[in-house]
Amino acid sequence: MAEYLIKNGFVFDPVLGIKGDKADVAIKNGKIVETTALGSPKVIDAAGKTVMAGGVDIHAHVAGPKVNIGRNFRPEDKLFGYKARSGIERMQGGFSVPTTIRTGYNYARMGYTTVMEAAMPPLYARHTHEEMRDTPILDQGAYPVFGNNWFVLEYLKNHEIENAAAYIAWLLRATKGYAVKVVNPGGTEAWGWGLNCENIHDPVPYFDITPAQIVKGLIEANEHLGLPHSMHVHANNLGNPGNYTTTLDTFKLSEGIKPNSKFGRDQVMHHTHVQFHSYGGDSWVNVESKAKEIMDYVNSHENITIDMGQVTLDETTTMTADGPFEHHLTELNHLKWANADVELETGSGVVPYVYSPNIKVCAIQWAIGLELALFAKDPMRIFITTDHPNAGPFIRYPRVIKWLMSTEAREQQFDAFKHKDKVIDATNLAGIDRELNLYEIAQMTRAGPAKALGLAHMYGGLAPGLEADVAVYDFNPNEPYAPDEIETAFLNAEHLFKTGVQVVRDHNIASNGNKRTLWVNAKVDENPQVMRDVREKFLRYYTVTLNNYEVTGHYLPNPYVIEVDATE
Amino acid sequence: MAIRVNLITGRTIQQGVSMEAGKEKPAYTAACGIIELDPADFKKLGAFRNTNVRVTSDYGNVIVKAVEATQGPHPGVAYIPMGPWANMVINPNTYSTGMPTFKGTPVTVEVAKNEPVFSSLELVRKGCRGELA
Amino acid sequence: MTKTVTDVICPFCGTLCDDLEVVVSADNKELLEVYNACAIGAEKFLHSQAKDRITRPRMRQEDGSWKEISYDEAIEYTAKILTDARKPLMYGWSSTNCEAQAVGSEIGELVGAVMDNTATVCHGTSLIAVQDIGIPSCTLGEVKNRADRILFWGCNPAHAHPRHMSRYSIFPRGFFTGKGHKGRKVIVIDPRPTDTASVADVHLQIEQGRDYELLNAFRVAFKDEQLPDVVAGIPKEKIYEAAELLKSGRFVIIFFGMGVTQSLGKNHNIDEAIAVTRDLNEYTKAAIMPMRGHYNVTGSGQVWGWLFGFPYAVDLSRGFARYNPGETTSNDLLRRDEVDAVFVLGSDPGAHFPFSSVKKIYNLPSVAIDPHETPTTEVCKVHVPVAFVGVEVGGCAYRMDNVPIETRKVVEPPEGMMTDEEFLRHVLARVKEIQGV
Amino acid sequence: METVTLTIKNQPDLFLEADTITPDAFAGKKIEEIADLHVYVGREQHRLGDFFEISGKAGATPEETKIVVNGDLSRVKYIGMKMTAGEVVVNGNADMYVGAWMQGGKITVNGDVDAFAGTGMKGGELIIKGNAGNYLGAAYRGDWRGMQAGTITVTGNAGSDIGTFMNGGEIVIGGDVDVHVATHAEGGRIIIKGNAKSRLGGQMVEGEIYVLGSIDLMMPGFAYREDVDVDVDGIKGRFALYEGDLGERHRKRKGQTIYAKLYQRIEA
Repeated sequence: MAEYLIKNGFVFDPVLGIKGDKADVAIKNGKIVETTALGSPKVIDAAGKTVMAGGVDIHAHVAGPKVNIGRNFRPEDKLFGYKARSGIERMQGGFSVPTTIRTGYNYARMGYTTVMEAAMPPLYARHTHEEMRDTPILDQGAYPVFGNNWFVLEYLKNHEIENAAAYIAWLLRATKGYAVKVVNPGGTEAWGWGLNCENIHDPVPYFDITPAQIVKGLIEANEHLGLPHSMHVHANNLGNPGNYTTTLDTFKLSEGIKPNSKFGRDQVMHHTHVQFHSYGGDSWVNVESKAKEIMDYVNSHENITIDMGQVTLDETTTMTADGPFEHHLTELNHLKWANADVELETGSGVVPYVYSPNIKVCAIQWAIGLELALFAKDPMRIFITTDHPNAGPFIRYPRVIKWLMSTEAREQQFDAFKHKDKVIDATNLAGIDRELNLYEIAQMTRAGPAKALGLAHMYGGLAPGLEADVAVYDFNPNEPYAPDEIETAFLNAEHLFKTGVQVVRDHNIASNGNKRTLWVNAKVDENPQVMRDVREKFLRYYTVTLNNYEVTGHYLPNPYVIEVDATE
Repeated sequence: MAIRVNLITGRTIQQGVSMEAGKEKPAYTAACGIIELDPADFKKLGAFRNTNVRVTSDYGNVIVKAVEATQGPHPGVAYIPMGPWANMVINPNTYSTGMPTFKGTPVTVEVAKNEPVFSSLELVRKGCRGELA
Repeated sequence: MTKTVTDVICPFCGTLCDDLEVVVSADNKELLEVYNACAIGAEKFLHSQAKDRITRPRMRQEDGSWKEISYDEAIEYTAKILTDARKPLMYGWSSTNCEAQAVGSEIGELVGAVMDNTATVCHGTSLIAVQDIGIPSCTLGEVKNRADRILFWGCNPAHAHPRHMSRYSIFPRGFFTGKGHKGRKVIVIDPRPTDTASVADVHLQIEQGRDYELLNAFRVAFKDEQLPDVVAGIPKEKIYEAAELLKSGRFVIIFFGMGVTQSLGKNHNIDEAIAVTRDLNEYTKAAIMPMRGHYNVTGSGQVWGWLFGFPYAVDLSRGFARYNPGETTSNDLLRRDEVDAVFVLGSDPGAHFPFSSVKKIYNLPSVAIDPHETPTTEVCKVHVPVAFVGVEVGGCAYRMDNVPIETRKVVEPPEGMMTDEEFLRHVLARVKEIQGV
Repeated sequence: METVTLTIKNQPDLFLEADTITPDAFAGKKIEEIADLHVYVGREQHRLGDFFEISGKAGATPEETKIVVNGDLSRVKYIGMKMTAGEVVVNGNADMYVGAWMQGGKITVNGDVDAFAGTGMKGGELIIKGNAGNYLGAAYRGDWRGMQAGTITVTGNAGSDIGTFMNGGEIVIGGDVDVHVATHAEGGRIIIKGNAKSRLGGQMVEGEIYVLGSIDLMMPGFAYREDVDVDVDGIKGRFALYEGDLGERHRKRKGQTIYAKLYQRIEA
């Protein structure tokens, strides 16, 4: 493999603590190395440019059944926006739900190298892996969903943590999954009957368990196993006025639980797209920001991490395993609605949505997302996401970065709102003058998410020994700049290295890379009861046989297995 | 005698089995080279069961064997299992949706006792070469 | 000595049963018996053993006879007609695995083909409807475990999906449906009293081609608005009654088939049926599902979905993907003389397209890749026999509810026979050579 | 206004995709530059000049540019697509997508057009002196934003699916129409001077349909309300008013449910 020396860039690296100093980054055999370890490297002149580790996305919907529903049922999302094939690049289409090819290329163009698929229905794991296989360049993993799974509901009803853990380990292996995801715990099972669980004590029909028990039990099972990532939750009551109390109640379920993981993370709960969960008021008329209250809690509790779910004010496609929420949404906007309930496991819904700057609620949502990041005391615990494509497509991350780094950019956006004054009244943002710096951006997009994923030993920084994922942006932080220059620079990385391969050269895709799929193989003690339960449920309730369930090798042509030993 | 009926097509289990056994085989012709008619329509046609008939629409014609409806009664509706025989006469208009109008084609059925029912391969071959009446 | 392979997936219909047991000879060369399959599925497995099976590619001669050619010659011919054409049609893709579909997609991209699958004459109009109104659906296990109202509209699973009713819909006992058939009400809407209708509680013998009106009438009835005395041949009292029966269920599932997708209105019939399902979710829980035909037509829509963003009728001719049924669909393309070569794999348009379209194929450079001898191979210039997917080679397939299942190889294909994927990989390599990429 | 005249000299053996035949693409260009504009036959790229004799002069802006296209254009797609201003006159039959996504200006076709004319139209005037194909003034697949504004006038007959997802503007058909009119429409007006078949206003939320001739079969979701006198756009007479689609969702204004309206002429 070629050696590279990226010279004289302004480096921002929270892992090494470099805050924009000029430094050189050396790449050899796919890893970052000391500059002295290089023989005769290719030299990349990064003088006057910004250098960071490859970006890490902790939560995006980029592969799998509901993403493909979004693609296939929205031909209009691809109208006139298609990019023709040329050179090594295959054709690329779709704005809010891009094709897998475009997904890989566009993340790379933004300097991202690792992207986690946030919700994999276990029965559809094979599909999710097929899509990830066809997503070039990126290292990826997928989170199977557990929060409405009948095994989990039955084990946790009786607080059988060991059984839940053994089942989790089995399912991670069967689906080649990465982490424990929970979406609207209990609520999606209730949606099997057209119902929902609206707060953490709302019992799940028939199963005699509450969302609180599910979340707490899954945190405990997750820590029992010592998985790389923590339990990753999308709480009940998403998207409703006044829901911030449900969010705080959910946060509190993690109190007193300490991480048990050899992978360096400090949190036991990651709460995703918190923007959608930080609403005050009791109707859409008086909805208001509770970002302050939410962040007060997060700032003072070190065992929690969150991501933003920033609204980008675009026409997009919402998609979530929160089935009842999507039904609620289609009732509001009357646009096409897809729903896909999955036997014994989960569900999902998909609805297009237009976040218009002319609609007050959309503008309030926009402000809340930014407030979360701007109220953050520790940027290593709050991450930039748009819950792609729910609050907006990932291709807007550079715009989010612009808003976070520039009060001027935020003021421009406020001025473009139809109901500017009402939005200012309902939110805190206009009163916040904090501008994040590139070091904090690197924390929120690289080092922070890598650490929370338990992957700090691979990603998120430029320390020798880490994967050689390095982005060079044509952006000089020491010169005066207009806000839009931030967006332009972060949208078009000048160079990107992924595991030592140059995948973007002079702003162009130069290689399809060496994509890997990460999954977690957790070894547990033999658990005959769980295996009996598995056989029983497949025999009686599933519509596929147990022997046809497990995702086998060829769906992951380049797997990267993270071994966890949870045996006694 | 000729009768006017509304033609629909579709799957039958015999069509499926014989298709998988080989479309070049006589069993496929026996399963699909037929038109299922209601007893009332047989009466109107004045024909015995298992008589060869010519089915004609605005789009073509085909010889098939008339048999009694297996899933009836459905007077006025005739059924040819999906396949090349039905496709000689169905309405190919897609209404710009891509989908030909396979179901709901007005057809005339008349007795053609002495005309042969071709096998599927013969039928398309002769059709393509312009060798059909 | 023989051995039994269990958990075998049936590569016939979209029901994709995965509980077959197949007895094979010890050397894996002979398939002897098939258990648990329906009559059609069993025949599919057994036909692979036919002694008169064609095992080598062949080319049509001037005098109409066939001449055996080598796979290399077949690859050369295929690559040549695709690269010579300015807009080739690459059709079929439904009776093959997702792996072959992905390779085919790459070829299509390089040669600027229109990629279309059998949805074009099957559930393509359902896909149009889904794009217009969405689709509240579920997996078949949800039906088995929860559904107490089953509506079959314009479909006849007793004939087209023989094990559907016992595995998923009418008869099985599930978690919340311990009484099986007894706990369910079954409605069939069909212009014929079909064999499926004979096991139903209610059969509405609709006037053929008036599905849109009757579906609309259900929606009017849900809202307790006034109906005309008779709609689509059904007295209004029966409609109100059936509407009530649906509303009173805990979990309603609507299955629909060619009866609605191919009759007048087509996508509109499905659109209105989905609207019925949406409406029912105001009162109870309801889902709707197309009864997909070929065992992996769903898969080709998925593969093209993630690669191109469209489930069928994908026009790649300009180097990017476009989609508009009515223009980019096979029968419209053939009828209008929009394509100048035809490639068929995993389908039989010769048997299942209107004859006017078949004739167009006959007049174009054409190749058919198919294990069988079919009306399509009869009209194409070159026929390439291949191994049966799901019998002689495995690979991924998607059930009608989009659940992906990996099919199994149970016996060896005849000596020297290529699989779809192998043949396509060779064509891809040759296309790249010709194009110098 | 300056005029550029195109006369087809070579028929494509497949179909010609000529979305560059618009005042927007021609404006400010010399004849040689216009001849160099790209057109496509399948995957092959060609020059506009390879297929057309081109003469005259383009205006400086689209507003000042008129294009006259002569000959048999029944294998030419996308004439006037996305145009914003100026004028296009087609002397002959044209294929699909005439005036699709047009935003302004005027297109006159002295002949027939095939399907998808005026798809997703946002403004301007589309006049078809012959017959129109299916999906006239309809939305693109999947889009809930069909025709927004502008007018489409057809002297002859139109096919099926006119005005699908229509939100505004007006479509006038001089002759008869095939099935499915104004499906899912939420606004706009369709006037049919001849006869209609069935499925008028299916799943229609708001908007108006006028039929001067016969209707083979009314949707069950449309209920007769009353007879009314109509005087709209030169259409005068006594009409039976139907409201629907009763099965569809409707908004309320001042406690009153707003339905789509279907007027059928009883007497002139």
